[in-house]
Amino acid sequence: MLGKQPIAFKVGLFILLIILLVGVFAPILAPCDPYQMGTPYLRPSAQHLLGTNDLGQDIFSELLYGTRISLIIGLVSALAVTVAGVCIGMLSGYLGGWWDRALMEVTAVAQAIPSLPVTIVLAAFLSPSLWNIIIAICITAWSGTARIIRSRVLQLKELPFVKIEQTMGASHGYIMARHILPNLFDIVFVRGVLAVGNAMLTEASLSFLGLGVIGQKSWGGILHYAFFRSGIINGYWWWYLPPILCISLSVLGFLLLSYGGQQQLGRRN
Amino acid sequence: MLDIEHLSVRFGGASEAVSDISLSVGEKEKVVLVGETGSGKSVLLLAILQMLPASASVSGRALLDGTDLLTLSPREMNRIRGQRISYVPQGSGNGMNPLLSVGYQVGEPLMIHQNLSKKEALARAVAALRRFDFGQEEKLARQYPHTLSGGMRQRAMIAMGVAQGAPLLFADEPTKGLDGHRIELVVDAFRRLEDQAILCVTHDLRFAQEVAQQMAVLYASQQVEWCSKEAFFREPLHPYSQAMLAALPENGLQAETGFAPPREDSQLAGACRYYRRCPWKRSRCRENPPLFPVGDGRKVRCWNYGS
Amino acid sequence: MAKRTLLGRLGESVLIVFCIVTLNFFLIRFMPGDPVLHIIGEEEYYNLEVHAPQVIEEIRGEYGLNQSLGRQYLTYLGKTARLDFGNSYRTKAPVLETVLFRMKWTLFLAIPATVIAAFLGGALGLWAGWKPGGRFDLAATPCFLLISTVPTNCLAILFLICFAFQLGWFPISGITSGGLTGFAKGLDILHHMALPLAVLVLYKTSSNYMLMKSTVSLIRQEDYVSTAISKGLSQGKVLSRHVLKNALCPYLTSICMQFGGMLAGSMMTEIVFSWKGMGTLIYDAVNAKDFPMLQTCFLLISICVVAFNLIADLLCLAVDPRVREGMNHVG
Amino acid sequence: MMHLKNMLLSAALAALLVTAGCSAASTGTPSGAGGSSELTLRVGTTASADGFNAMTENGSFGKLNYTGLCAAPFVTTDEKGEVQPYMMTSWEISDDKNTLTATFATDKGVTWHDGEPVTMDDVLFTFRYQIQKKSGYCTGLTAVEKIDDTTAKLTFEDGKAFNALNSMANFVKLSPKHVWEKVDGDYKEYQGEDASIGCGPFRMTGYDPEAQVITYQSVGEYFMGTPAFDKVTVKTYDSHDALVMALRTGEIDAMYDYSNSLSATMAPSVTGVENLNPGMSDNPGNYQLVFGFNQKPTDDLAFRKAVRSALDYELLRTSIGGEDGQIPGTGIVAPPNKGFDPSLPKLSQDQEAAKAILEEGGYLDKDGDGFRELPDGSEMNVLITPQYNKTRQPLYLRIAEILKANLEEVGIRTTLDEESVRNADHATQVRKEGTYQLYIGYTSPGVAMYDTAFMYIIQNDSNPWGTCTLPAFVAAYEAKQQGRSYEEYSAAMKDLQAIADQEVIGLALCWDKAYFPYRTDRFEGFTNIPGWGVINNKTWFSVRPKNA
Repeated sequence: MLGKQPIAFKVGLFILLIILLVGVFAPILAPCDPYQMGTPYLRPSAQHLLGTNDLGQDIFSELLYGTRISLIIGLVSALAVTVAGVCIGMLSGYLGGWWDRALMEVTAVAQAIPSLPVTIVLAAFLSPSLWNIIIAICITAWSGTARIIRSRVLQLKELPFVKIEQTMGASHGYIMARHILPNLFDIVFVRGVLAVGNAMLTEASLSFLGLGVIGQKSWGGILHYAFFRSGIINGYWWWYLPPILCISLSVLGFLLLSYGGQQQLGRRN
Repeated sequence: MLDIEHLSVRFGGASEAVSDISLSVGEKEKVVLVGETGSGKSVLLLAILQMLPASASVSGRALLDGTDLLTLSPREMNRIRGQRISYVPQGSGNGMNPLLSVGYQVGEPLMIHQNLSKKEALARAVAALRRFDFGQEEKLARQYPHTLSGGMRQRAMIAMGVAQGAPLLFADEPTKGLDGHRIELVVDAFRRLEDQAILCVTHDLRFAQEVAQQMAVLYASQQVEWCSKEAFFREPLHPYSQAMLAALPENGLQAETGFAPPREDSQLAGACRYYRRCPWKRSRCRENPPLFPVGDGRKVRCWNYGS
Repeated sequence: MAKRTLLGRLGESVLIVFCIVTLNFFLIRFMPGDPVLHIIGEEEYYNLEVHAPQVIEEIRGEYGLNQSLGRQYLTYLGKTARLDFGNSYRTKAPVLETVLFRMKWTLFLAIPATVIAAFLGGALGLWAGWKPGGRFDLAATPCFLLISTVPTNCLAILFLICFAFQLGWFPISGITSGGLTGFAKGLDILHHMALPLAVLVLYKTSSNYMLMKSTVSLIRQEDYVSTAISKGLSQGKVLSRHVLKNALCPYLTSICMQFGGMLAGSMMTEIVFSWKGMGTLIYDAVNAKDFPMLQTCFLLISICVVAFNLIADLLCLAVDPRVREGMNHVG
Repeated sequence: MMHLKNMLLSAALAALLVTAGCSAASTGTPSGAGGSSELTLRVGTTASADGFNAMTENGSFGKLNYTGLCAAPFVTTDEKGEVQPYMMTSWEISDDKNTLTATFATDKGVTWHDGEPVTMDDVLFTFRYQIQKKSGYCTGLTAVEKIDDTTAKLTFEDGKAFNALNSMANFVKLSPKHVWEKVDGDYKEYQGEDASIGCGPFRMTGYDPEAQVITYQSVGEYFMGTPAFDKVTVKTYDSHDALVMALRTGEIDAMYDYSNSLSATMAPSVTGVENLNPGMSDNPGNYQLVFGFNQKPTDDLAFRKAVRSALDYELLRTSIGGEDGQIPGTGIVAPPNKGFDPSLPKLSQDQEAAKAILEEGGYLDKDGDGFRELPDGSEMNVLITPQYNKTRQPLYLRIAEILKANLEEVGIRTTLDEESVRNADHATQVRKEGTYQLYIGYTSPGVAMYDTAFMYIIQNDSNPWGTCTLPAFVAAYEAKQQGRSYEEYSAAMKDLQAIADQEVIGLALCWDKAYFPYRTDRFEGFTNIPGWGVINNKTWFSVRPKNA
């Protein structure tokens, strides 16, 4: 199965697998407890591969542990965005009529709202818990997926097998679950994987503005303190570059995955 | 005017999509290549026009009035395409640009090769369409392809192929996806092309019967027979040709062996490609036969006719 | 037929804008935090809290913040309809004036960026999509892919550190150094603009490139392209008349979306380079809980998005006869 | 129709544009005094450049007025934080501390920037406006009376005359009656051209919203001295990072950012740089931890003592104050303040002692979960609330992290009050209702100079901050507030510090340095006032061009 996938897909999967493993085995891989405080602002050395932060915590260990929260933010946001987008797109496309009009109006409104500013407003005014950040990231991000799903459902709806089921009196729910949804899988996959990358990028932006998750180690959080505790101006590159690279690498992984998926999609159609 | 000698096409490292095809098309001669879908017929046409992707490697020769088309540069080839050889794609597909009017597309080759203005080209396009009795040709010229039915589209594309007056016409599955009545219209359109030589690929034997003078039969990417139409329908030599004919409705639909080419991996390496299906197979057939000439210019790829 | 669709789309757009006006009001009014604190400033607020809490209530009344939500909403609707967006809580200046001033500078940055990126990304994507797997594709695609994986603010920061701070080729921040006039000022603005523009162009080019490339590589496989080649058209003509024309509809839609989103689209870049445009304005307004400012910004941004969506539809209408005749299979 | 050729051409053009922008870079003149021959002192700040109303304290214009740049204050403070004359040239306080008789510089030929002379009417107008708006700077002021053209009598209640004199220093500026009496409604809303008029040594002449620069022109001869430079420009940067980069590249000469010195973590970026003085001074202000006296267990002295012994002051010192930070003493207030008591011991970490105190106080871990319970056996979970402040938030959060880690090491479970981190309302409510347990806050240099960190600890009628009502502490605080001279004030301060030492009413977390860096290549004669930096009320008269 994997052998037939495009190379991009395989590379993406490989990158993500490594990141996932790092996240899962962070406690084993990390040389130090990332919450253990010590001497602040140490430069990279054998003992601290990437030096220490402003509280004397080992930056390398922070990075390894940060994988977890960053992945959770990305995956949960993407899940929420995709589920919302698929539900709205499917209902709108399948039911048609007033449902379609109303839902598409809502989607159009969500698309017209400036997404990053709204995310910032929410993140700024809600308390900085993991879940609030995820809500802020998701609030407008679903609209693109909803539109794409809708137009695909409109096509699927006209297919003979759906028509046959309809004339046989199958319920809408049954048709959607049994016939429409499975045929959306590839598109959902591509959009979902893209959403993970987007969520991670948004988290990085929020952290830069000081609106990220606090208390828990995430890549965005490391960046946040690197930005706001003078890592940039003092030229402590070992503090701010690694989280940027980690974010970029995982976004690359997800991007390649969706890119590969898209190629697959193009090939099949 | 066109002589194809031992033409083979291979994509990357995969097996040959077209293997060892030799045939010739004379002035005003109508040649039809029959074979099942996936037998590599269309690839042959594209290979001669140098329109395959870069990953394809083409061997053999395709001589047009003595020049080997396969050795021409892209620039030189542009003067052959449309000018000397025109190509009529499948009507059921997306052969016409959805964003351009029919008239523009029919007249486009004239603009390129004869430097006609858009207006003149359009007038000539209407004239070309008129040859095929569409009725309301001016209106048709202004229409966009998606408003045409499949048969109309196919005939419009034939018009597009002949508008410039290229002496040789390549046609790719002109009857694919059309119903009986529309096929008749297409046949009629082909019949009007008395001055052009035609190389047409199809899976439709009935269509071949209507149009062809010479026939080539392809099986699993390989040419298995080359003969005149009359000879083919009277006395097909290759077992595959015989099976095909037997499957026609008037012959009683006797197709119990099934004659679509088997999957590649189930083929016997190096054997005759029809080996698995062949009712006459014997040990000799474990080696793939060459095309044997059998008189009257006929050729057949079967050990039964040569040694 | 087309006229009716058009009118319908126009009506829909107005409805969307109305929804956004409403949403704008409630979204921002439900945010926690006492706006009075930001109207009069933190020090003054704490001071008054001790010595004269009634003054705080007076201010609340003055700004209509003690009325019922419904009333506040109606007042807000009425004022919006009259284009009266009120005064900023923070600076006390008329909101519209400030927003328009900032908008000018955002557009000054965003329009060239979008236009340059539209041509650059389009041309490069066309080339790479026409010859997928070719040398150019293999070199350019990974580069653009990589760019799109780096968070905007991080790339902007790295540019800032590298080219402005370490190498000193560009100024650190702002739009102009001040005290200059005429041509010198123009040059100075260009000089200040170079880095943020470069960052924006890079991102937009990379996304345009990806879109154009994937569109073209799909179109390339269409039969009509083979037809066009078989007619003996030169490569340039095949590309411009057949490939580009078909790629144009999705591409223009995407470019229009970029134009629609340009008021807020350069936000992170603006913040990093302290470019006094809409992005920094919104950010400051969020920090200062400057509700009138935020509402006006959001409204303008949304109108821009809706308007350009409409323009995108019109353009596709002009390009694609299938859309013109109301058929439902575009793209 | 768009043709490929056109498209490529346009792309090439676009690329050209970008390179043009780049080449402009190498030939442009990024620094310099703005091209004119006038000598300009270029100041950078992070206060936003909007609003030029002298009645407000908003933005860079308002904040620069604290230094008497454009508006002239009645009195200022010196390096020691003691009040010095300015527009109020001399004063006398009555024995009952209720009357302040003062003379004013209305006979020195000072004019408003529109040419009108400064008169006693303006003085009366200004004080009456302060009374009317119940200004916190003039608490207790009830009346002002003209005695003659240069003398007036100010009447206070509750013996607040000396207190008010100190709290109005730098902050209360003389306002032009002829401008403001014609303004209807709230003065702070007034946007007119003349809203910026003052009678200081520099006149505001322009604002460039694109460059975020305010320009001031010297008025020439001035009764306090004549500036040695012609212009002052104040440029707003979005962050201290950008400000430091601008200082290092020579875009500006000095930094001013009222009470917001550079964070100590930025010190390495301004030390050892050519032509740049880090402008380090002892910070009179400090970060502090305040205990909630309305809540268990922070009302218990044993618990507070245990917290004092549990914290890692070395880490707090470096996190807050960097290399130059000092471990604070038990008396909370920092060394530069009046009445500082150097004899009190320094804070030190002793977690064994902390555990012992907790054991003794009945805080035991009976259920064996690794965390102690309250003496009555119920669960103990101490809330850590950081003050709401956007710019200091990262540091507050870091401090909270340290506290959390240290307290958990001695078995005290803690939680961060996340709601207060983003929601200013909630933070204010917690503070007002005094429902916090551990409150992390900051005493700015301005507050430290007179009101001091104790203001955040005391609970009394006029104070929304603290929760401490220990009688001895309240008495000492009242004595400080009503002190008529610096001697009386200092004595009360010593008492307060001793109480802080014994009762552990709060903890200073670090005595840090303030950094207000300035360049040394163009000007000399700067005075670095602790907590203010080199841009202060002395700057306009003492700074002169180098080698002039």
